[in-house]
Amino acid sequence: MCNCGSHDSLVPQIGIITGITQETPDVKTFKVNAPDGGKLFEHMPGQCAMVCIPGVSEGMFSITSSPTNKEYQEFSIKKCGILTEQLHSLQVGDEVTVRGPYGNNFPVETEFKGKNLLFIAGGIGLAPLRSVINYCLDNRENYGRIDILYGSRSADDLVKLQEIQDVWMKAPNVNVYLTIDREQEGWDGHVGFVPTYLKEIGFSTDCIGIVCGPPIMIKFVLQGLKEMGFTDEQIYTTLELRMKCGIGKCGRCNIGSKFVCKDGPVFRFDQIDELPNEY
Amino acid sequence: MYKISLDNINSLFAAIAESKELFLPVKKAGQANYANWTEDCEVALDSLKTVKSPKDAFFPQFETLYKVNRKIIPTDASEEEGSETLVETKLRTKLEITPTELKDKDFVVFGMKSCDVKGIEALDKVFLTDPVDNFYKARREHGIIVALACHEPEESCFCTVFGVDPADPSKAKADVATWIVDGELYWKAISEKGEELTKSVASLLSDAADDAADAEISNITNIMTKLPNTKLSLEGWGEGKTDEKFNSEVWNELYKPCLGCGTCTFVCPTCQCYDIKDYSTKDGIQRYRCWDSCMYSDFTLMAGGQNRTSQVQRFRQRFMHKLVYFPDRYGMYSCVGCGRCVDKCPQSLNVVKVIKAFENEKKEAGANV
Amino acid sequence: MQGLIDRLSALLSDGTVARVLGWKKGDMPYNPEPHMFETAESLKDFVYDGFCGANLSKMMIEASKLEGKTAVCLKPCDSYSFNQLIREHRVDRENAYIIGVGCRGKLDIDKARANGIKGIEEVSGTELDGPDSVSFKTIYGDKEMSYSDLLLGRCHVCKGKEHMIYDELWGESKDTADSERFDEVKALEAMSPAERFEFFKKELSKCIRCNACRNVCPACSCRKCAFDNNNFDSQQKANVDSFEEKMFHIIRAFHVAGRCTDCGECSRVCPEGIPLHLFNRKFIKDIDELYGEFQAGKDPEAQSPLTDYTFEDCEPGIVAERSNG
Amino acid sequence: MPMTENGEFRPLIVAFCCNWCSYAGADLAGSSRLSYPADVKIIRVPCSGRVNPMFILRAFERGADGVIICGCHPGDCHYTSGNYFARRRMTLLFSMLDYIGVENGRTRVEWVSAAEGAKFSATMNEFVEKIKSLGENVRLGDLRCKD
Repeated sequence: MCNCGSHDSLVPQIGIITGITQETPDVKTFKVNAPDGGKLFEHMPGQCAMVCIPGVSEGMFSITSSPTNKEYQEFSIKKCGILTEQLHSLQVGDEVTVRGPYGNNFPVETEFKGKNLLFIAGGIGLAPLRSVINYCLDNRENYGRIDILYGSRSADDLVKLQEIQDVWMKAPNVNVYLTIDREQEGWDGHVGFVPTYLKEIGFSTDCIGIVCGPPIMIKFVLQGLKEMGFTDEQIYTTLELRMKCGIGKCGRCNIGSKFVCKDGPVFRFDQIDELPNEY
Repeated sequence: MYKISLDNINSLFAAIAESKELFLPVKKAGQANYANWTEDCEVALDSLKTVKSPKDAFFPQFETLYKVNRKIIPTDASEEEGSETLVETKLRTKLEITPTELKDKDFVVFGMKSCDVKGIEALDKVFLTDPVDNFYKARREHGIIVALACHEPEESCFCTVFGVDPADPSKAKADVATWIVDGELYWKAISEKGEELTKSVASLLSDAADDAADAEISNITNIMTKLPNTKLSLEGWGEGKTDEKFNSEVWNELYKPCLGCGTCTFVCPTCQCYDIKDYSTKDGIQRYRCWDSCMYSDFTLMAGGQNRTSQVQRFRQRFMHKLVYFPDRYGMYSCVGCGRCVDKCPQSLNVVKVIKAFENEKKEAGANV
Repeated sequence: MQGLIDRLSALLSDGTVARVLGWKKGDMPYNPEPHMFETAESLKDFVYDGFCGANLSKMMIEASKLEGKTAVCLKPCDSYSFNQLIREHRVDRENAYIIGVGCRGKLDIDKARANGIKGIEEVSGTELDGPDSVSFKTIYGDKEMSYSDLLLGRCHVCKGKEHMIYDELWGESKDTADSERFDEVKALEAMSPAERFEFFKKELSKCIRCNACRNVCPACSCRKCAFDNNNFDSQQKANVDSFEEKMFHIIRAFHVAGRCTDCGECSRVCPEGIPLHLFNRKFIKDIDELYGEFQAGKDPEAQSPLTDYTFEDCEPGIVAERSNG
Repeated sequence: MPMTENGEFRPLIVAFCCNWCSYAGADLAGSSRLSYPADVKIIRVPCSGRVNPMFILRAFERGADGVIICGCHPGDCHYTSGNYFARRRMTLLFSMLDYIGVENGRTRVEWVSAAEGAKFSATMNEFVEKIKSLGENVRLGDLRCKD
């Protein structure tokens, strides 16, 4: 499952930061390579990895680059705690430790195949979905129509805006809808919360919904989708809890009989419904 | 079956310790805990329950996983060479990881009770499922378990509820089963590892009748039936009982005295939650693993909040995990009825009281219908 | 005990209090648990006997936040803790109705176990007005022990039978002290530094870092403990037989110095039987000797010695002078 | 154990110096060319009252052989009373360390004013000698720091 050295799954490999992009005032995207230049490991869209600055802390981050990227892995990280603050102070050439990939992935090769896909993301919630979106775009023939609804607090907080405009918007049979929470000078796009915009657009139910964002957004998007006729079996999301081991043993992310780090982070909503309400 | 007189038992320990580490109940400052045997230690084979369970032998409370050396080095000097003005030297962090060696020496855990052996089975389920925990696996491979029958079980014992036989350790997944009867230790190898160990100390053992422990076995079995907690019923617990139990009102009353300390989790033979943390020394960083408790308020705390914010949720999690989630996932209860939490909880809460509280609720509900 | 239950019942029924904080019968004869009783009917499970050692004053911090008054049963020594909590503005006096319950010392079941008593089925003679000996019915035969041999360590240095604060009293109390409070500390002080070091090393190496001592301590009422703060290098959960345990227990005792009422809960709850009160009592002894006698919790208005000073205080060098004679 | 070339023990001393008096005193010692051993590592704190007992224990844990706290003379505190509180706290803490068996010579409090460069230098020389006679701190260190 993970290939972090043969010693033990808890012993990481060294990753070298080969590129840093400032996405928004508090989000940076880090390119990570193995010290010899290659990729650290192969992963599937939706999987995560434990990134650590020794002496500071270790944290689980979703891999935001697509597996079709053969050169490096990317992590989009928002500054919000001790570890992430330190990560933001790193420079190109610095080393971190990485172990993974952990968890399950979006069923891009099974359930998603041949289907229309609707991605709904809020803020940094785009990070795990970007991996799926790029995977689907790189295997365009396998998927139907792709709709992407992405919202953020302000225009400055839209992650990966350049890529959205240059690649996603120009890709065939892809519709991108952007929105920001409040009016802002220089923004002539839509203004309003994601769930409201969702209802305004009114997607048809012939697709699979993939949602990621802050819990409150997920809650209202889910409501919206259901009103539009979506069923639980049609909607996917990724969960996030505190994790330490990443391999379903340390007990933190245990909900019911599931471990979010090992059995998740990707869940279909009917699976979430079966879990005790503790996430 | 073999035997050795208890008067002579120290020579047995010395013989084992010659080639292997020997881990057994030792009394220190008034309390019996598993520790390494030394010639001058006070062995406490007669202690029914050590304070901590022997799970330390396979899953120690603290262990270093790996060391990281962090070198801060300046970038290529050539970039700065020749410049007249002071150039800010850029520093880079280079890391070097040295994993801790896995256990490669045999060791013996002597005097484990049947319930504790069963506890190791529960740990196996967690640590030996994919991805395997190699630190644990190495210890399991090198560990030899000598189990000892429970001479006089106490009122806090309820292992029979979970299918453990305290009288006959040869039924447990141990390597050697032993009994203490009238000043003699009776010895029966039950696995290949056990046979080998027996061979290595054979000169100290003498032959004994195969039925030498039978009277003791029936005696213990008889005592067990008299103990109050062995009549506990697990009806309503186990696989698939999540919804029924999770949403019960009983938790809201039951948890109240809970201090949120980690006593129950740390004395428990099956609790396996851990934390991974850094320890910085001047020579580098040691990344270590230590036991953690789901009862602690920071167990699930994240930068953006957490999912189990109240003590009632944490309390419920511990018992749901032991009695419902664990059976759901691994097909066995994560409680072996050793009764340590019954003895040690500062507020006299424990798994027995939890099970009984739900029984009472059912009775009351039944009466109201 | 029935008298107490009747009184509590009346308090609940006439609306004087909304709930009663007391002890509930355990599933064994010696393990009652602290419990919040909300109805007169539920008081049928109320118990007050020799095994009700738990100090309920800390639970009043949470109870103070609830609607209406809470009746709380406090033993004489618990009332010191409650007073100290008032001093620290952690409980609301107005929201508490204090029943000062009598006490003739509380019992330690481990003392019975150490005496070879096991397989206990019934225990009698533990009630407040019971006899001087406690009888045990066990599956290994009947046993008897004197009440005083079963007392918790703290009861041998009882602070006295007076309640420091109460609304009404129930039952007779008895001063169970039969040794000097600082004897244990003095015995240690008389040892050589190396012997003292060995003593504490042996005791503290048993520590499993379960935090029971901290969580039960009425003086440890910080919302977030210094030892739970991972911004600061203190959150080391390791038990490593060397330093962390010493650090934890010294700092914990230091943080409660001048506020610790010597209620002895830390030693009572320690699963490894570490005599943790020896740390607190050392601070109390030093404070008494160097800054004048002070009993935390006696007077809710008194200034704690560590938030106070005089110009004439001794210099820290006194430690070496005293110790080296 | 850190040694000099001739095999002499070199202790590690941590000195917490208050910003207003003792740190200035150390400065004065320097500018007056009064020497004190390089084994003393000074940590500047705003006031001796800022010194948390945890700082002292952590210093010992990470390998210090002696810890000394220097502050303004009683009555001279920049914040009026910080050193009075520190005096009580340190007395009790040192007494506790003595009680658990740590040699009481390893801890010390000294009041050093900004004008007392000579006193600073003399105190440090004396303290280092004292620690040298006590030898390495083995009772209050963390084994993990000794690899």
